[in-house]
Amino acid sequence: MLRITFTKVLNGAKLSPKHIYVATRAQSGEVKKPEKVEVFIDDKPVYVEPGTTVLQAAAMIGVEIPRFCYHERLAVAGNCRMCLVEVEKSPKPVAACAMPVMKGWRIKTDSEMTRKAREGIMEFLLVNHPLDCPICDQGGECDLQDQSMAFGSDRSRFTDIEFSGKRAVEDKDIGPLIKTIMTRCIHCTRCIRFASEVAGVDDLGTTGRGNDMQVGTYVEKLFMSELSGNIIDLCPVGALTSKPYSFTARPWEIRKVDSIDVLDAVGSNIIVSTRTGEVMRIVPRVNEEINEEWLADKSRFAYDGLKRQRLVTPMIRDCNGELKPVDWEAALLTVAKVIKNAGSQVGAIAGGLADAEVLVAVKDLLNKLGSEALCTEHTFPLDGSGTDLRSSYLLNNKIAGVEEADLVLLIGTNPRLEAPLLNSRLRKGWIHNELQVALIGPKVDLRYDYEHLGDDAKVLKEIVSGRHQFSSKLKSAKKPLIIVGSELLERADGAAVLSAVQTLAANTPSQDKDWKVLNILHKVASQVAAFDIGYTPGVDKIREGNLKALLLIGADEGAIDKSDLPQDCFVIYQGHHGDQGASIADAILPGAAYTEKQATYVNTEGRAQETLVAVTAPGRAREDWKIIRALSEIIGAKLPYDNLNEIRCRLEEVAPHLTRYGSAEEANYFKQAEQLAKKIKIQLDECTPIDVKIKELQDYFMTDAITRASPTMAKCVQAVLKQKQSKY
Amino acid sequence: MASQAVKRTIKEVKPILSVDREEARKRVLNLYKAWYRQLPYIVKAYDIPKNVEQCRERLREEFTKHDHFPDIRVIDMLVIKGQMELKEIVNVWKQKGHVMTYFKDSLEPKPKDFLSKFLSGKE
Amino acid sequence: MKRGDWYKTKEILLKGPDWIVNELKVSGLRGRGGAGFPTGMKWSFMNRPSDGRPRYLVVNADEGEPGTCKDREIMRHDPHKLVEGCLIAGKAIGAKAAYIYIRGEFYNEASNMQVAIAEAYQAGFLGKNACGSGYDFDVFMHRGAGAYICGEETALIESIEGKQGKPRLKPPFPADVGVFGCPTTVNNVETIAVAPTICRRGGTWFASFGRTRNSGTKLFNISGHVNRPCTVEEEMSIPLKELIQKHAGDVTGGWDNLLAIIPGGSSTPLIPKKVCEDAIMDFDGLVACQTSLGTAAIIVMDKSTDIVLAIARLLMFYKHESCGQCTPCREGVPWMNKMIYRFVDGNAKPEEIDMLWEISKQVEGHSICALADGAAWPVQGLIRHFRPELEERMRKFHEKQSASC
Amino acid sequence: MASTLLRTTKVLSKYPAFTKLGASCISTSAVRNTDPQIKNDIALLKPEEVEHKKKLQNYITVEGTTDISTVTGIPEDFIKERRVRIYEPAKNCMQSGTSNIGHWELDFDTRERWENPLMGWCSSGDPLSNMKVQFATKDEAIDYCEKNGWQYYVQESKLDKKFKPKSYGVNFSWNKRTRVTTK
Repeated sequence: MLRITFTKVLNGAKLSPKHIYVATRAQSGEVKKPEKVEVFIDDKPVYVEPGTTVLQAAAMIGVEIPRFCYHERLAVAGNCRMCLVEVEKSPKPVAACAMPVMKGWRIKTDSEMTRKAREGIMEFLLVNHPLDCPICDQGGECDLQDQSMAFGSDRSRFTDIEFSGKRAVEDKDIGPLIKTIMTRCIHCTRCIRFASEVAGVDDLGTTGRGNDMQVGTYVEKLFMSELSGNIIDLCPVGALTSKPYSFTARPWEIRKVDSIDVLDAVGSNIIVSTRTGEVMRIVPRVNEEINEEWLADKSRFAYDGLKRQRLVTPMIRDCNGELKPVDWEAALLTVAKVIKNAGSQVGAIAGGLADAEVLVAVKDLLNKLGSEALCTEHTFPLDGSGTDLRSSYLLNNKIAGVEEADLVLLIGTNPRLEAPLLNSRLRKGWIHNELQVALIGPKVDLRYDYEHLGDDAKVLKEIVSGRHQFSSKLKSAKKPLIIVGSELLERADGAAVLSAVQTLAANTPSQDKDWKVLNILHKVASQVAAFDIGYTPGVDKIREGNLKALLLIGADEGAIDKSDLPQDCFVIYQGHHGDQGASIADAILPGAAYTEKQATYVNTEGRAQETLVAVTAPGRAREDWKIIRALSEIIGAKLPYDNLNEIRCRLEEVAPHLTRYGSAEEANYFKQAEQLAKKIKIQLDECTPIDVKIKELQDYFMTDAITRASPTMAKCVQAVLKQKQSKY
Repeated sequence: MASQAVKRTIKEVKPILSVDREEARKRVLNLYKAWYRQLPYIVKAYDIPKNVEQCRERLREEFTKHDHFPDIRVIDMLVIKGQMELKEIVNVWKQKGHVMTYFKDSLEPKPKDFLSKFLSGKE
Repeated sequence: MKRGDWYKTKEILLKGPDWIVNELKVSGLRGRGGAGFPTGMKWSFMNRPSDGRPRYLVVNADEGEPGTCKDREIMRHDPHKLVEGCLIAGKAIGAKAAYIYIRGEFYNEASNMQVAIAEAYQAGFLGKNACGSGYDFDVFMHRGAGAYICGEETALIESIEGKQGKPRLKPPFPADVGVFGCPTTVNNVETIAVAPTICRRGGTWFASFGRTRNSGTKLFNISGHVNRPCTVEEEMSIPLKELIQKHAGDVTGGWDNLLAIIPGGSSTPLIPKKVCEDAIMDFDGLVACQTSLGTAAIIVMDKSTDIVLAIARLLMFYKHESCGQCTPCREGVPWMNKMIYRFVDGNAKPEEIDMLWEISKQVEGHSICALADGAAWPVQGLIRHFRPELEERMRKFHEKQSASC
Repeated sequence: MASTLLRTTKVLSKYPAFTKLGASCISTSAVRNTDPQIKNDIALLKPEEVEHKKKLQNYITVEGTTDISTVTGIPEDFIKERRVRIYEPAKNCMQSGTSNIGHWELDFDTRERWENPLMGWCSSGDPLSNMKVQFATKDEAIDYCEKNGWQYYVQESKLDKKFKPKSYGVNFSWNKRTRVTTK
């Protein structure tokens, strides 16, 4: 603590080292680009690109100008007037957020005039803001509180409170996720801009004028967006707060743990807020390369599923066919006996939420026992390049790269609901970069305009052969992207589809040498890691294998049934939720959910990231890889790792990129993949239309064991269905 | 963990007590002697179930455990701490139990291997 | 036609935009909408080379300022002057079309305008090859929906685009990004209507009226406590007293019965009688009196007026018409309104007068558009000139209250 | 700490305390031109002790990395096998202030917490759970961990954003999709 104060004092109180770094970078850049203009902020010179706003220029040298309406990821509105600053020789203060700097301007961010203006605005904002901070959920992380402390007047002179009181506004009902207390609204319009720009749902707006202006949906309706939770973060006051989180915790009493979201394959960075061993809420954490500052609703609100339907103790099915709780020793001994007897006739299926550590542990164990029946629940074509070459199952061009594209062809995917944050990137490109989008697959609502090429596999074939009208567009594009949904590749003719798109991608030229046209979008978090480690996609091996023991690692999607297995096959379920997998199991080993373990996940772009322990696993549940490790010792095939470091070393041995956290490993064998693809024998099935499972918003909320256990998600589905019936 | 490789560097630092190794050595020996001489009185004063010989053995063990430090300042700090410890014991500011914590035999051993840690829920 | 409209319009058009702009510059015409920006200069901003975007002329006929009714006269009785003005101004700035944004309440005026436009089209003055000059020009009417704020140029642009009439920040100025994102000039009706005459008679002729920098003629609306409320066209820089006595038949009950005058529409600060004596009605003359010419709508108040209530009513108007976009105006004006209504009764403490002054200063100049300024100035004028009156009322109120207790 | 050091110095010096005044003391008092003030701690020292004291003001050289893990007094159980994370905290997405970011932090992994049955507060058996230390740079944090002999890993920061000038004008653009339609 002392250390940071000291450095801050040294650097002139406001300048943290990061800011200095930026400033020096801006100055060194100036040498190369002479067109930069020089302005002075509080008499400190700064060189900026022309068109930079005053606020941005000030940020470069670490001077923060207060703001309410301005948000760096939204359009400039300039209506809160909090950012007024004095510019020398200008009679009026100017709004820093919207005013581009002019050469030689001398901006004063702490002059008498500036301070007076801020104080005035603060006073006006507080005139009609209720003094309910003690019961307000935003209290403690409220911009209005912070800024009134820093810039407001030290006393109130609102004498009219004795005569007429404050404005009161009726609360709106905009769904089960967002609680509105509209009296607190300061009309910054951030939520409106978010809805129309990022979410693409023009539902929010203002009605009325003057003091009677209200923010809301024009008619009473649900805010139908998969990104709706972000307006809670954006709201600088407590007007929009989280409904599930309301009145449960305060920001100063929660602990924040940085982690990774695993409910889709994007791998959004999150902060898990906990108190007394309970997850209180999940908010996004900035990662410019993945989720920017946003988070999808499922990831944000499904946390209450972590407290329900949990498996908290090992269980064994007794002679009556009922699952009975036992202790770990008994459970491990029983399971070990079964596996030992099974010998090499043991298989494993990895579900969508399995982490890389448990995947590698299970693989090592089964390999030691002489079995190769390691499968993933979600399938992927094995023919052609299959999963041998990383480039054929990754979102090769990275999530952030989507923004730069000028033409995107989506095949058999609904990115809006399969990967909402990828879709928000697409929309960003569509808005700011004139991105054109085309889609093969069912006509779904992506919240931006796209060319619908049909839902036929025939269309794909035509495009590949260059006969389709779209082919010329694809050829002439500077930075084309093809994004293929993993679901499409799960079809029987998936290999043919993959080979078709591989050929197409290879024939599509791009101007940038490092640009990668082919991209696969996965739906579950574990898939890429499983392929990297060497799991076989699909459960065919299990069906054929005549197994005596089957280990389900969180496999809950019903890919396999009791009827697919031999009569005497002993099913062991290891996972955290009592879902489909647990119901067919003969033994249950309770594992930890993603907030309860330090584990590695690889997202769809091949980026390894790790979750951290936010709370400890409930009951007798243990971290997954440790269960396997303990089991292995009892079986007598002891795995050679005892702690996290050691298993991470093992991961590194298997695939070095799995421990290079944060960075996405490039995959570059496109040529080879394409050549392999040519050897494919399966024909493209032109009769079956290309389909996606998740078409509409109500399908989005409940897709895995955690979300199915979440009451909030159930409410969302209900609300969406109800909204569908409404006439608005 | 590659970044955790040991870097060989020579630094200029402020000294704590000693200005060179020889002086630090002297201080350590002084401390050792002081402890050594006090041990019979300690055994008597606290009435611990150990004899002087056992205590001396333990003392020696404690000192040799820390015999490898290259940094004079660390040695100095250990000497200071040792001195404080000695003073607390000699002045009977501690109680019998405190003294006995030097001998770990009353402690229940914690599980060491993976499986027992797993089953006991410690891991 | 009888009134000299459309006379030699073709010749004017053929002289080219540079000539027109130059004439306007010579004439020294300043915008008649209230701010008084030199029109010639405004038009010359549009002279930059085109970047592919069309340009537009927007005529601001959303005359909502209380006390002002000059544009209405023009549109009601002389719509062709405006239509012709549109054509000439359009030529000067190279516009593709003109939008006349007319106030929703002006139903008859809108009808008249529409007829005039239709007539002009039929006569070949507008449309393709307007007046035979080879210049294509269209004029469209757009009726507002009754919001005062839409008289602000950027709000007006928003309104034409079909959005809520909420002012934009400047920059970008309309000359760069205006209606539909294209370069636009927004002018008042009177400014446009006077342009053909200037072009016909020459800028120097127009400049011969009035003082330098305040040249030309102007429509003055005189309303309130005068014997003959009227709208007259007069030379600029006419003394206020002369204007009222000559055209409006003096203040009711004689000049000595005068209490105060609001010289330029409701948004300008009032001036008491002693200042009125030698006020000169032009831009600079009124600035010297700490007020401004505005739209030259003179509101005369005699001694029977409850001056505080009058200003309070004005504030009520601004409170009602504030668009609610930016904070100072949305929150500050209703607050001032609440306070001043208490001042009407005297239910306040004398310190609150200073507070009101300060609040009005915080509102002024901190908002996106000038509406907040317009709301702050009347209050400032009141406090500046009638502070004793306010204090007296408070004293009486508290006396009465303590007596009743 | 300072007083402890002084005391220890005295304990260690076995010499009786009779010495002359230190040279430096005389000179300062002479300048002041008042009664000579005698500083006890220096006045009673022997010349070689004065010499030692002077040396202590200077620097000594030490080789290799500093390892203070033995002197911090943290029980081994609490740090063995624990990993320290060094990271750059991101801006709180709920707030727009930036004063509390722009530094590096370290913290330990989370261990079990439970609700205190008496008061309902959060309890923990881990004294290091509140150890959140801030550093100006990543290297400082790494040095600190090395000095303490902790196992650490660095979580790379992904906070650098490509700079793009903001423009208010694009809201009204005539041919771009940035045009704002809702208010």
